[in-house]
Amino acid sequence: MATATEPRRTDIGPPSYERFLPPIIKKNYGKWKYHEILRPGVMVHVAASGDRLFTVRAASPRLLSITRIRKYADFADKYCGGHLRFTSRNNVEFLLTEEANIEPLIKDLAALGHAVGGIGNAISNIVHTQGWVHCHSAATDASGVVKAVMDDLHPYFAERTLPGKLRIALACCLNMCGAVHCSDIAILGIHRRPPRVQGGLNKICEIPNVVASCPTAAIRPANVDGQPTVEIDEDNCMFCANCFSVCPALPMADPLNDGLSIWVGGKVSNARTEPTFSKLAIPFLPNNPPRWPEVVQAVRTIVDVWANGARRFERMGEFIARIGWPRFFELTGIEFTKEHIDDYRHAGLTYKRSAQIRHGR
Amino acid sequence: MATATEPRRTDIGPPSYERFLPPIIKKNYGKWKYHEILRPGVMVHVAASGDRLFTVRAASPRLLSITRIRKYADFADKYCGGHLRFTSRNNVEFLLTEEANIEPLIKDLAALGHAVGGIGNAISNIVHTQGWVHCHSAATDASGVVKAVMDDLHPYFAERTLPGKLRIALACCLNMCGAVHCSDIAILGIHRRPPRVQGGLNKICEIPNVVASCPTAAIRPANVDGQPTVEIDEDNCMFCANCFSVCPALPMADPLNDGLSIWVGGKVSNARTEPTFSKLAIPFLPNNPPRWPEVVQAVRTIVDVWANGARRFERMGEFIARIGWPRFFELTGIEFTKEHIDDYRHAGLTYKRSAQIRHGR
Amino acid sequence: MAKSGGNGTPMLDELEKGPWPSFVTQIKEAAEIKEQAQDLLKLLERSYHEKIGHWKHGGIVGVLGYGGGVIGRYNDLQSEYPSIAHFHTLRVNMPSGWFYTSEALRTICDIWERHGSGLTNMHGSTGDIILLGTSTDELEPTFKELTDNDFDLGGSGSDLRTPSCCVGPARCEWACYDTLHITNDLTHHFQDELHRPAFPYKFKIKCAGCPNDCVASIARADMSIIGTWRDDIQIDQKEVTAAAKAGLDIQKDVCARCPTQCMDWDGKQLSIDNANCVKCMHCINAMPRALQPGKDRGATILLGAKAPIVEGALLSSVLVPFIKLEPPYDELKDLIERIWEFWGEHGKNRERVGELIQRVGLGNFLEAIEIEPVPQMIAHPRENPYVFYDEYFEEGDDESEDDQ
Amino acid sequence: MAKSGGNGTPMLDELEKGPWPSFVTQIKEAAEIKEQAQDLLKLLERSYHEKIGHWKHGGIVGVLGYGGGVIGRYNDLQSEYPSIAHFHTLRVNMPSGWFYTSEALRTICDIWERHGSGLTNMHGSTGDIILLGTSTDELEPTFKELTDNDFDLGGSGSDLRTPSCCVGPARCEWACYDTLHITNDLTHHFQDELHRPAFPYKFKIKCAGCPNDCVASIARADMSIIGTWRDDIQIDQKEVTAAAKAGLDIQKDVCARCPTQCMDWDGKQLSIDNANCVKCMHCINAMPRALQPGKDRGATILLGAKAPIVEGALLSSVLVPFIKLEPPYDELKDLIERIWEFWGEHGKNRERVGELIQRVGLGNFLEAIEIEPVPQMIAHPRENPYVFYDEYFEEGDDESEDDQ
Ligand code: SRM
Ligand code: SRM
Ligand code: SRM
Ligand code: SRM
Ligand code: SF4
Ligand code: SF4
Ligand code: SF4
Ligand code: SF4
Ligand code: SF4
Ligand code: SF4
Ligand code: SF4
Ligand code: SF4
Repeated sequence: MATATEPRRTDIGPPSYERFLPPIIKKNYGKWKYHEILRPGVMVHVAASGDRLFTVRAASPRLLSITRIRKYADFADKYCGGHLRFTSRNNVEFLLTEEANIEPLIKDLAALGHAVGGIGNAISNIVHTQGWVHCHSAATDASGVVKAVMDDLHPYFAERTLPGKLRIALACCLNMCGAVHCSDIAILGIHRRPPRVQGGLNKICEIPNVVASCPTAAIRPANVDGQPTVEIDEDNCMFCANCFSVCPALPMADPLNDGLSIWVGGKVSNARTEPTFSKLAIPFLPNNPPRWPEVVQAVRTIVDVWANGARRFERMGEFIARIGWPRFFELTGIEFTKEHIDDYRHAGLTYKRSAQIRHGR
Repeated sequence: MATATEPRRTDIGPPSYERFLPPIIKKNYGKWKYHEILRPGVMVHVAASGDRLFTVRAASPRLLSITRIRKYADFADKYCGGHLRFTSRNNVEFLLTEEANIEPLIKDLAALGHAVGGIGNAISNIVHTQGWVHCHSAATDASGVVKAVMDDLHPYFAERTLPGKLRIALACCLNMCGAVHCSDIAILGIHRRPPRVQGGLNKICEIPNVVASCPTAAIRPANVDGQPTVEIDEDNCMFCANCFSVCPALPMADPLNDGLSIWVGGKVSNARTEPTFSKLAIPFLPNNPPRWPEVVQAVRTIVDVWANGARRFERMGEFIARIGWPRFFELTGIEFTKEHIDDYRHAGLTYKRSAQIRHGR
Repeated sequence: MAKSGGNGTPMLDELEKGPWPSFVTQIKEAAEIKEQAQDLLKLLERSYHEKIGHWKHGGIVGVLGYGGGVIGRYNDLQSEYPSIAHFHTLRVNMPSGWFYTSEALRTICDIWERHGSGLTNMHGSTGDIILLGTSTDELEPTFKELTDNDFDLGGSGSDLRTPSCCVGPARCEWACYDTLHITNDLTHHFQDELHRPAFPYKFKIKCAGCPNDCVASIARADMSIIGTWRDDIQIDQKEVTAAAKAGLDIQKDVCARCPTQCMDWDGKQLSIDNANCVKCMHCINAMPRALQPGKDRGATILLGAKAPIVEGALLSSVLVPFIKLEPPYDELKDLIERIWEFWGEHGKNRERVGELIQRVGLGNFLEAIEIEPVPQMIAHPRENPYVFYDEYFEEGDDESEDDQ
Repeated sequence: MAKSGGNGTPMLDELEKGPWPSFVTQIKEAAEIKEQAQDLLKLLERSYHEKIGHWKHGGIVGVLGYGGGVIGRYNDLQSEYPSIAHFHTLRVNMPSGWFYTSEALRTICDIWERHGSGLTNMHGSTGDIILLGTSTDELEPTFKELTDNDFDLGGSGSDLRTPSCCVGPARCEWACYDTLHITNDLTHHFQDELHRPAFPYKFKIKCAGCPNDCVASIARADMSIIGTWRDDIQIDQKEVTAAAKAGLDIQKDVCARCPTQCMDWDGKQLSIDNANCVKCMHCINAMPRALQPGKDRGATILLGAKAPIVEGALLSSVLVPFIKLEPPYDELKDLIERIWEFWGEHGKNRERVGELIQRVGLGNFLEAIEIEPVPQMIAHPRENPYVFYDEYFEEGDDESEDDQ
């Protein structure tokens, strides 16, 4: 333990990544020539020097116990000279120089319950958030839905090859910490009941701030039993929860009305088509723990329609652009409703402003 | 002359078009098979019956004296059994059944100063508006600018073949009666001085209406010398003239500040690409009657860049989409300025939201 | 009659030069016979020098019993240009498709020689015959003579404007419905709405026979009726080959330009995946002898276009993806009336129907006019998560019920 | 330590089944050694039954001298789940590129075993190491041990968030600049902004080595730094032929998918009109052995992405089309500071920089941060005619002057 006389260290920033790079990377840093996918979840990067770096990518639940992290460390010691990394989608990657170590590592991972996969034209891990595990704002759990969906999609991670990459993300509320707004498929927790004003609100929140927080002006100052508070014009609420972010005395979570929505066709990369937002596919599915069967089924249906219909390299949004939204709804069997039609700020720009329509069939 | 006892006829609607159709059209109505362009301004439509209808399209200034219309009528009698029509771009079309009449008709038209052309991949007449000839709202003249521009572009109407259609329109103020908002090239009269409040405004306009008419809330009720009136927050005025439409006591026309802007890349047809709005190319050019040389030159430059660079069937907007806006500005030599960047309602959607950029050259 | 032009109008005289027909020549021609045209010429020359117009809003002028059809104008220098002190314009319904006989044209000219400036626009931007400039006391006599000769006024103000259409089946092989008939029929059917402004703002209808949209309806009409078809494009393979031989690069200029890439050309045979064809017309335009629209024809109805004042310009968007259009067009008329009813009730003053839809939301608008939402109406579903749900469950509700 | 799981958590136990690694197993593993994890398991089971979370906002908790880096949480049933009455999260700066040695990982685990729940996220959505759940009085001791071992806290609240980056030159052949170095450098350089919230709202930086954007920077970072190049794509024609032989349909799958159609493949030779290449990466992605980005490399800087609250989500848009990125990155740092300065002065409370730009207009924003407007910044010029001109001429002004 530190003694009291020691000066307190602050503002030191993260440790330099250089301390953690394996020797083969230090040597070939910035000098990689190309890569190849050897099998699901395994790729090799070849350097100008001829050096070969093997990457084995393993699934991770992201929510990890220190016990499990220590296991990763053990594997890294055993096969990779103590080196490993995590990916931007929360998978763990073991960095090998010995091709012969690949098989045993995969076996060890399998024994621990970690499938290897997610590289190339596959479904990788679901970027997700806290849910009922830690967040006050959640309209659904995060880890549980992810587990249920990935159990079902597992072959697309570990075995089957797909037309292109398919990125799924989940956020447990409209704050979208899972940054679901640009995903091939997004699962988004939604509240559907206006905030309920708790007594004593004026003691924890500044009423003018609360009023100002509402983008639709649904919150008005009010006076109840002689106490200043606010009232909600429920017809004008679109459940954004911004008021709750500003003031915890306006909870929105509600077992009867919370649930999930499904979004499709977003992407981030600049490959071929420009980055684009996800679009609403299913406005509402119920919260049905522990396995959220409606969500699992919906995602599976959408994945399969794409997997069977898309051309090589075609992302979800590119596929839908080619076949048209009417056909997307037809193929997935999803009902098209009023909720699908935008009515927010730029709504008019989402209307079909041409006579270019696929008729008939 | 009508006598006073006659009942007054009202609500009779237009005379039926059927009264005016030439016999060959009546016979082949709805049974045309195909058409061919025989030479600039002349096409033939062939019916399933084998009948052939020749159309000779002549330029028109749109602003016509009855003397000239009577001349048209004479030509129609001489060559077309008394039949003719006008087009949606204000050209006049003579409808012939005798191929032999084409040449003499064209000669007669030429003698009268009417070039024949505008069919197919050509520049047709400029859709335009009233300007100083009749409108109270005009920031420029209409007919004069059109005449100057078309004198210059005349070969593109009557002789040269272009990659595709090129549609030019002019409107003399932001009301855009010339519907310039979807044109390959648009010329738009603009005011650049905020409205000047005239004395006695309260006697001809309802002040609350005037205040409400301003989209940027730049108009406030005021009191001057004991009279209710309005005042203008000039910094917030974007010169839309909506207040003037509502209240004539707020004139905007101003010789020092009125002028023209140039827009490009809009289209209406659904062919290939969807209909789209024109985009700002040149924010301001001066009013320089009688020949508006700056405008003529600007339009000519843009037309030539397109004519020399576009692929077959490629409209202006399609051409620019292919080469990119930076290259458009480079090729035309037009300076890119702050004014080109949208800052109105949906501005953010016009920003470049990808890393897809043509670098270098 | 006094002579015009010469040294009196040096700037305008400049505009008599050059190959394009000159409007100045037109005013001068009229000035030969009408004093108003002389004054107009002089006033316009003055505007050219001063770089400013000299017209004032005319307030409400018109003919008895009509609220629209005349644009009132006064010049602001009346003592100097007395013959055009008033200079009102009459908007006159054109015949559908702008077809005329020489006789009809001469009738109009004669009326306008007797009662107006002798100047016209053939035609106005909305499509009307524009009789350009006369005084208040000539309005009734002009109207009388027009109606005696079967012509009637068009719209102005907050009313239906004269519907217009492309040449359609009269001369075009691509017309998918009878644009002239429907335009004439609607214009006659809605006389009252055209002549007596009772809407929140103007309402325009334009009818294009196919997606080429030769009347720019999608940009310029509150209701855009655009012909289209549901079945397969008709292909004459021999003519395709002929077009290729004649120099058309079918792969590059046709197939590669198809917006959905649904065409295939193997050098001999052209095939089209019609299920993915969006009826854009490009391939048909490029090979008029080889391709034709299908046989199961009708139209797409789109709603809401307008110029930018003041929220920005709008294009029309799809309301009915496909409709068969046969006389008496009851379904369409009924639809139009439902739209007007909702707009009349909920539209604000000077709010076009397209703006109303933006304000209340297309979903709510559809509900109000009783049309089912279909995905053809949108470019894509919403990107934001802000759905206004009307109802929610309360504890104690029967959970097995759906949204109640 | 009490045993967890079994019949106590039937719903969660369901989620230990199936092939995907289970977070429930992770909580149970931690529950073997940490009481907090046991309580968490039970509380979560309860949430699964009740379909509602049980966490409350924690107010401001943190470590001395820092304003961010800790997310405060309390459960709303503290008496039933006392060990997680407080359950604050520490956000810890990860090493750039998420590289670790086993030793470093074990150090973190040991610290977290001593001071927290034994649960983590590797990693949070912003990229931090998330140490999930501890009580207020453990914050300082945890911090002390972290800094002793060269780890520091990340951001939360209205501050700079931990910058993150793709694996870049460490393992990727396409990296156009050193993503790891710059990320580490910026994180160190801006310690104060990271630890002491003084911005109007949060600010995120993400660095992607090429336009594939493997850190989703364009969607998730206020400043997105995306590698690119200016010269020609490097082609190895032999490898192109090899790719074709190996089954890649170069015409259909590569050329036809090029967004600007600037590629040409004649069956033997691949040629690229590099002037029209928009560096989308597709062709390079499809043929990693045959094609490489050019040699004149740098990055595009884009600004403004964020999640939807409350005006709708934003993507970043181009601010600097191309910049060379070499240490010490002074030009970039200077730019960042100019942006923060303007934002700090004009941003409203809880207004992200992207929203500020929307509000004041990109043109004005550029002027304020002293960057010249270039057409690369826009998808297209404005469609509406509403330009706010600042100045106008008055009579008597010298007309020969330009806008003064
Ligand atoms: C490891 C990782 C970067 C990191 O620093 O962690 C990474 C690594 C690679 N990416 Fe990525 N990408 C990684 C996240 C992403 C993301 C971000 C995300 O998913 O949130 C994207 C943007 C996704 C999107 O557009 O929505 C991304 C879009 C790409 C693309 C473009 C794919 C496309 O067609 O749109 C490529 C090119 C390709 O795969 O052909 C690519 C290619 C690659 C290559 C082949 C680059 C290389 O030569 O090494 C790397 C391994 C292949 C693979 O398939 O995983 N990477 N890649 C990330 C792995 C996440 C995971 O565990 O699955
Ligand atoms: C006569 C007229 C209709 C009328 O009722 O008056 C007409 C007639 C024809 N149009 Fe049109 N169009 C007419 C205005 C338009 C307009 C409206 C406008 O310009 O305001 C458009 C939409 C323009 C736009 O997109 O901005 C229009 C877009 C087309 C197109 C699509 C061109 C494209 O590639 O985008 C075609 C197809 C073609 O030319 O290949 C077409 C084709 C035709 C054809 C070939 C149709 C036919 O088979 O008869 C007709 C003659 C050819 C020609 O080149 O003029 N017509 N055409 C109009 C002549 C105006 C004029 O005097 O020049
Ligand atoms: C005569 C005509 C221009 C022409 O030279 O052809 C015209 C002339 C006027 N228009 Fe227009 N508009 C004319 C077609 C249009 C069009 C084009 C069209 O109909 O296809 C538009 C754009 C499409 C649309 O409707 O949005 C158009 C959009 C406007 C607007 C803007 C309306 C809006 O909602 O944005 C105004 C302003 C207003 O209504 O207050 C306007 C107002 C006017 C007024 C009445 C001026 C005013 O503020 O009172 C002009 C009278 C001029 C005069 O002195 O004669 N005019 N006006 C056109 C009608 C002739 C006809 O009946 O055939
Ligand atoms: C932990 C984390 C989710 C996760 O499970 O990974 C997270 C968790 C929270 N986010 Fe987030 N955000 C996290 C990444 C994001 C991201 C993604 C990203 O950074 O790439 C976004 C979307 C991108 C963006 O910044 O816009 C994101 C957008 C938000 C927002 C909406 C901000 C906006 O301007 O729209 C809020 C609401 C707010 O700031 O009040 C928010 C607020 C929150 C709060 C603090 C809840 C609150 O209202 O106070 C959450 C605390 C949860 C908890 O109990 O621990 N979080 N948040 C992520 C941070 C971990 C890390 O540091 O590595
Ligand atoms: S998405 Fe919402 S509920 Fe989920 S972690 Fe973020 S703020 Fe919390
Ligand atoms: S949830 Fe959003 S819309 Fe509803 S009251 Fe709160 S801030 Fe307003
Ligand atoms: S565009 Fe403006 S100035 Fe021109 S006619 Fe229309 S309203 Fe008058
Ligand atoms: S011109 Fe437009 S912006 Fe300016 S004061 Fe009038 S209404 Fe307002
Ligand atoms: S819109 Fe179509 S049908 Fe009408 S004239 Fe044009 S091409 Fe022919
Ligand atoms: S009409 Fe248009 S969409 Fe249909 S096949 Fe022809 S080019 Fe393609
Ligand atoms: S963003 Fe580009 S450089 Fe970075 S890992 Fe992905 S492909 Fe490689
Ligand atoms: S990088 Fe993209 S734009 Fe450039 S040539 Fe390759 S596919 Fe085309």
